[in-house]
Amino acid sequence: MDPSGIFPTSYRSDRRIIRTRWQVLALVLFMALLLLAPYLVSGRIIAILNMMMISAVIAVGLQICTGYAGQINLGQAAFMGVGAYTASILASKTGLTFLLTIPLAGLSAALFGFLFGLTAARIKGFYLALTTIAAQFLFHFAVLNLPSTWMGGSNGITVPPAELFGLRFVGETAQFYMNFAVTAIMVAGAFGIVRSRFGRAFVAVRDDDVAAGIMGINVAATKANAFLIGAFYAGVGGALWAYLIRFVGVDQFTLFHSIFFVAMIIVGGMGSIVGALVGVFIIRIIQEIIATVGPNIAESVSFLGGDIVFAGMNVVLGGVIALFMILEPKGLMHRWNIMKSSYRIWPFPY
Amino acid sequence: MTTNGGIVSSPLAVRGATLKFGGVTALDDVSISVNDDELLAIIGPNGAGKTSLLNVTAGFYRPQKGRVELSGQDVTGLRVDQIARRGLARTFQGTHLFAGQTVVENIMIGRHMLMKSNVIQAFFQFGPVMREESEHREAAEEIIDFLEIEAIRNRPVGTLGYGLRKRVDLGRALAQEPSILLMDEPMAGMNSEEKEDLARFILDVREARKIPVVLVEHDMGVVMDLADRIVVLDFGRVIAEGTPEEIQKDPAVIKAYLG
Amino acid sequence: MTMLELNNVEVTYSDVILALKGVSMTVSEGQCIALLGGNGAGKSTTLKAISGTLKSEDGTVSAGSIVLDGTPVQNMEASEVVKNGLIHVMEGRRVLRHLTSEQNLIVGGHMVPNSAELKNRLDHVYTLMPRLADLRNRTSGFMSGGEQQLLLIGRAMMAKPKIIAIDEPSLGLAPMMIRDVFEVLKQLKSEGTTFFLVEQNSAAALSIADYAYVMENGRIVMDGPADKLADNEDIKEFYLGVTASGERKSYRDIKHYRRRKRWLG
Amino acid sequence: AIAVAASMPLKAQAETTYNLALLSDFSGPYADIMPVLAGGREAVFTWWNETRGKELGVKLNYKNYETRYDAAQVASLWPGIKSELDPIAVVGLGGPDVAALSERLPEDKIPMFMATASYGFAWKPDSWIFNPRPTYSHESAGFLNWMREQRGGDGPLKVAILASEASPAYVDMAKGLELYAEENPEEINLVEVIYTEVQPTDLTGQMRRVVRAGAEALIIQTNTSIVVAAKRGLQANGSNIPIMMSSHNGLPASGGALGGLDQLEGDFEAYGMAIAADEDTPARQFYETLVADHGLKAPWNVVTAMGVSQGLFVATVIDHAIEANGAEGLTGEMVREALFAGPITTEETHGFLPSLTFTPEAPFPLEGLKVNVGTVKDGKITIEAIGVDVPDVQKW
Amino acid sequence: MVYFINDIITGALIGLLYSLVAMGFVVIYRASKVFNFAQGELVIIGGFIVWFTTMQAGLSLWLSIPLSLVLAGLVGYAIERIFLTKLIGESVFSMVMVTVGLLILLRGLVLLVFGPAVRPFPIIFPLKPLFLGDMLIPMNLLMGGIITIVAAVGLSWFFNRTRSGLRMTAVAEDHVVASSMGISVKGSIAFAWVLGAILSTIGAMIFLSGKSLTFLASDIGFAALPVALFAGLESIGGLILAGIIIGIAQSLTTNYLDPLIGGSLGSVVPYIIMLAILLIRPTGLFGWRTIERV
Ligand SMILES: Nc1ncnc2c1ncn2[C@@H]1O[C@H](COP(=O)(O)OP(=O)(O)OP(=O)(O)O)[C@@H](O)[C@H]1O
Ligand SMILES: Nc1ncnc2c1ncn2[C@@H]1O[C@H](COP(=O)(O)OP(=O)(O)OP(=O)(O)O)[C@@H](O)[C@H]1O
Ligand SMILES: [Mg+2]
Ligand SMILES: [Mg+2]
Repeated sequence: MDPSGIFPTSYRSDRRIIRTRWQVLALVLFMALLLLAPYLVSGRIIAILNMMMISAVIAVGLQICTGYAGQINLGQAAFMGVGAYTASILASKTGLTFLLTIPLAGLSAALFGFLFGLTAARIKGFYLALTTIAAQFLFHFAVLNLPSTWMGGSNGITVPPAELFGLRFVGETAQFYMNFAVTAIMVAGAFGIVRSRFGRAFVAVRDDDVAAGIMGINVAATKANAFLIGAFYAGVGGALWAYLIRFVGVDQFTLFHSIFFVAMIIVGGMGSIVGALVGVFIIRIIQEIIATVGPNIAESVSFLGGDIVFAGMNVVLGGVIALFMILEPKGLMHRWNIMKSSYRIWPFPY
Repeated sequence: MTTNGGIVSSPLAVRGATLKFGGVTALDDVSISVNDDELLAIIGPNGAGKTSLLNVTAGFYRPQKGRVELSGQDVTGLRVDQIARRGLARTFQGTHLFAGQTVVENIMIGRHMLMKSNVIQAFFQFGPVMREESEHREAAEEIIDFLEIEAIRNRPVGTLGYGLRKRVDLGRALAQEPSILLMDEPMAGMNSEEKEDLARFILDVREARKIPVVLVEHDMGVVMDLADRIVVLDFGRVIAEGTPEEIQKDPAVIKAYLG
Repeated sequence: MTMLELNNVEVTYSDVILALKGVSMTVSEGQCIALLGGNGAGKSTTLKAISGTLKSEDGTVSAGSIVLDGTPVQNMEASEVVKNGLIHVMEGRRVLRHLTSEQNLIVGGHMVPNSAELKNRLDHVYTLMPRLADLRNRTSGFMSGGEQQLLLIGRAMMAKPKIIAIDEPSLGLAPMMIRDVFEVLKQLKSEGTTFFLVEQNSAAALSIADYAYVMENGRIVMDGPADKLADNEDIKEFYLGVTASGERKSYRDIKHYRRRKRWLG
Repeated sequence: AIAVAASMPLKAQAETTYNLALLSDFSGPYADIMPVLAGGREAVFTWWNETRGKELGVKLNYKNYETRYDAAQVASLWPGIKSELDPIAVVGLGGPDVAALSERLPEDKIPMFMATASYGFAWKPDSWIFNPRPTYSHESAGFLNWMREQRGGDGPLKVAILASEASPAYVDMAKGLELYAEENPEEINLVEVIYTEVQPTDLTGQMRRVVRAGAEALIIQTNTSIVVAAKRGLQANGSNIPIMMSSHNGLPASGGALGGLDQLEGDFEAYGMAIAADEDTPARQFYETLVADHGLKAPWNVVTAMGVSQGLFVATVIDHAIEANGAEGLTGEMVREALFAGPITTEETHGFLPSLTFTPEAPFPLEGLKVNVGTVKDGKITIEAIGVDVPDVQKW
Repeated sequence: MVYFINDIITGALIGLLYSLVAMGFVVIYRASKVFNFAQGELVIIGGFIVWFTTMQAGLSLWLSIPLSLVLAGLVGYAIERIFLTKLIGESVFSMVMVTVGLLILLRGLVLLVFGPAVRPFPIIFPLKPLFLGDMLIPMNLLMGGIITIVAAVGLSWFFNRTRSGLRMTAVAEDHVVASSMGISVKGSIAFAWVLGAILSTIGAMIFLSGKSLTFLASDIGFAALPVALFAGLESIGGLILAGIIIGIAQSLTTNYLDPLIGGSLGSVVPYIIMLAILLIRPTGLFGWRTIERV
């Protein structure tokens, strides 16, 4: 962002996300580092990155639906599940390439999301938030009770590895590149959407849907679209998940997972794509730290007993999330923006 | 007068609109019609039904009886956004701005319905999207210059004083490039200097854009000076209609409103 | 004795935007002071700073002191400030939308000990503003702008505060209504209520105010007895909308250039 | 975080050491049994190191990993486990481990050994994940046949199942038995299949249906809470239809939750593993030695038994692998081969497990399956039957 | 036929239990506009308090029950103090999101403090059901139902008729306005949480009496949710009707439909009903209509 006194000269430049040469450089370096990561860090870290990228895609979708369009959504994990199942079924039954299954997974999830989006035309606020929980339960019920030949029922579905020109995407490194590519596209796309007329329509509907309507925005359609896009992202994320784990079962997409996605965007900050990414990073890293240092603590202070230690770990996780929400209810991005704007007017507060 | 299908039709006409809320009769068989390039003022005591009338024309309320016509075609019962797309824009009594958004963004939202790009293009940020964005951004900036709010261009609207919000509200309505503009108490909460500015904007709008304006306002000074014609509502019925001079003299109006 | 005193009050929103820059005022008991100023001058902010409602907008009194009837109230919980005898009628017609007009009034008088007294106050309000009596069972959220405005004033009266800080009471009121409302205010004033009046309808404001302050982007730029200000050139031109020579000028023939305010050379 | 993990010193060095990764759930749904189970399996490895290990000059190191019973966690832990530990075998716990690793282990050529019974959805050939016990449906089928013989007479046994859709695993248990009943109508008549929540509000109504259907046995392999609710429901209906439980929700656990074993008088637990009763069995004796000489702290109950038998299962397989390939350069693949090479006799597992003969067809033994039946007699857990034959159950 | 009626009665009573738990949601919402996602966790905590005072401290029921309610109230108060007070003045949304954090945190705490073991829950209501001819009605549900109805009547009187009730309604309407009228938002929210925690504890007693206690018990929170929405988040009286309807529907589904489809439609049926109702009445049967005014 520009320092005090520097102003954009063209609307295009004004729209740009990255402004200064330094920012470009930083971004390039960051990307390069990520791309080289498999050669720089251990497989464990790559595995963590894989999880983060998948969560990122899903959280970004949720950010668009909830953070931008203001449609609180506690069904994101279910939408993810729909995507994961679609990809798995297509891949295992029709052997379709992941280049197709991933977008198709997105689409089918989008359809499912759209159905719930339609209710948003009438149902608002908390009522809506809580109806999205129904998505969760209905999905669970459907998977288990539809003929098991359809969605594997209680058996779940085993997924063949993603392949491209005979190259099999197994092992964290290969999957890393696959996830990286998809995530990069999806995140870039998200920036595109939120900065387009659609992004503005979403925000308008969020801030004041009456006024939005009178501005010529079709409120019902916009809300439905928000769900559609959010679910599409979830679906794509689900597909990536399916190819990563290569086995999908209904218990991988529970309400609790949905709640965690919500927690992620809150911690990062509502209404900001970067916020979603930050949130994913923070919460995932906490979980991983817990999972990593847990055993060691358990061993070093064995008199405590593993159960105490790990239960304590969960408290830490919940505590940190709650703490974030208390200290920074508007999320980290909010704090950052404040710092930014004070930098922009510095040193002339008057 | 634009003629469509031979019949002479005005840009906006409300015919015999009746609007009830349970016991309350907000509008009782109200008919108004606006002529091209005219500034029609609607006045009346508090709770007379002025805002309700605007709401009916904008499609926000559905009248139990009567119809609303935009340049000849019946728009009664259409959704608000459909009516907006037919060229009707309004400003609000008490602001309904998108508080979190900056002034520019608010005005850009006003242009949403004029933009064409689809989600796929937006996702991949094709050339056309960028071009469209820049074009419309340019239009938005013109409005900003016109309303002399450059200074607060990038301020979140929620952080603005009441008066400035009203100005942004007007800007947002203009951004829709309407063929008719409804304003609900635009002058409320301004000191006379600012009223003068806003009055000037309204005059300029009519000069530049030649669009008819319906103005609801309680400041008689403004109304009497700006209006070509005045309709007076009381308890949901039209009690008088005419030029400012006539209205000022009308005993019924004096009794019900001016005092 | 002084009822309310502001010393070099500075208000910052979201840690960056400096909205008030060293504002000092004094309101003595039973007095009515008017605060005039252009849009975004900081009038409402001043009131919010006094009544402690800044926090909800992420604002704080970052410097200076506000003393209400002997107790410092800067950055105090709004509800505590009220207990010190100040009621703030906020801008933006914030009625309790799902409650009826009467319930709104009762909430206003919720601190009244016995219901007999409450009844009296209700009647008092209804006699001063008969319009509210007609609307008593109307869901306040559905009332018209002006009706809501009236309700807010009524609600403030219910609390019988020592001092009412009121933000643009005439906003959206019809001419007759404005006259009535100001009658009501005069009435209350005569009953000994102190007023801190933010008003754009300067003529009306100055007519009841004893003393007035003029504010421009966060600073007091002028103050003096109401009548003195009333015949100050600039006030006339910018706030009362009359030319130096006294007659109202028509909005039709406004010159297309921006005037400069003399006191901000 | 990783630095910490990598710098984790493994336990004292020995001639040749091999690593085992122990997946555990100290903070998820199985947190309640985890400490005891962990104690059990760890004690066995200590015992093995101090006895067999010494002779063979081999030491087994192990490290616990917390999975929170979450597949995502397992998946993101695994690569770390592999690079940090390079284990020759994984000691798994439950569904999420299977879900996350079933496709991964074949790639990495490392076998995983579970403690519990298996599931229909894991029933695939060429698996790298192995259970010492057949599916829950096998176990219930075995039990029911035994019960039918006890009852005598012909005509099928009237049976009800209480399952839950909360987890696909629970559904799987029911589905398997449903299929078995379908195919053997002369043996089992499934009169009621009831689905409920994992913490039911009230089962009086459902239990009345069971009673009216004249059920002779009620199968509950899901969880303790459901057993408790069902028991109360039966009591309300003044009925004492025997309930059959599994190991993870067995008599001690459910009795405890009901506030006394006496409430379960005449109910059963049945599974392909030693029953932790007071009788002096070889299993009991081995447990005592573990407590006496190898620092086992857990009490003598089914969960400990589960841990110990899992430990023995793993240790014995590795033992075989060493015998076949020598102490040096043992790999996960060799361990897996050793499993198919020869049976794991019940002597080797000190009677904790029946003799197990694995084939590549299934992740669990298919021939010579046996279950043990425990019950409550005058307030005490006693062994009712040992080595009850399990019929062949079709894959579902 | 008898059995059919019996199923209806039992269903209705279970529904009333849902109503009671839902009342926790509604009371908190009604007095602070905060929707508490951690309601189910409050139920477990209440449960563990009861378990502790009886099974651990070994107090007699007459002592332990009132004591538990007091303790529960304190817990509710503590939660409000620690997590919500600081947020007063912030947007309501952020408060709601804190309850999401609470949900995760409380689960951990329960695990840490009480351990994961499945605990026997004291027998608070007689196990022996009430026999009406061939019908049998579980005592805990029956008495629970009565308690629920009493509580609902009392609370809706409090909120709709008393002045303190009106104060809290004002807070729920608009925190800023309320405090600018001298109403202590803090107080109102604190009261709400104390009440919410107490109700959850009573719920836990009815729900778990004579059964077992684990953190699975929190699921009842989500089982009760449809009842709250069905009734409308502001309506306490409505909960009774909503609970009975949903309870009956669920019981009939589990007893007559599930056997046919061989699944547990019963557990989702409340959500289906809820969706249907909300599509017809977007704010539940008796919830406040959304006021849109321009
Ligand atoms: N949605 C509604 N439900 C019930 N009554 C309504 C509704 N909208 C308006 N009213 C009533 O209709 C009458 C007219 O309202 P309206 O807002 O049109 O008055 P107005 O002329 O705009 O007054 P003001 O000048 O104060 O804005 C008022 O008495 C109001 O209470
Ligand atoms: N919540 C807020 N965050 C940031 N800045 C704010 C906020 N509210 C007001 N401001 C700024 O503080 C200044 C004073 O605002 P204030 O509302 O007091 O003006 P005002 O005098 O009341 O104007 P008006 O007469 O239009 O109401 C304005 O420049 C405004 O932009
Ligand atoms: Mg109006
Ligand atoms: Mg103001």
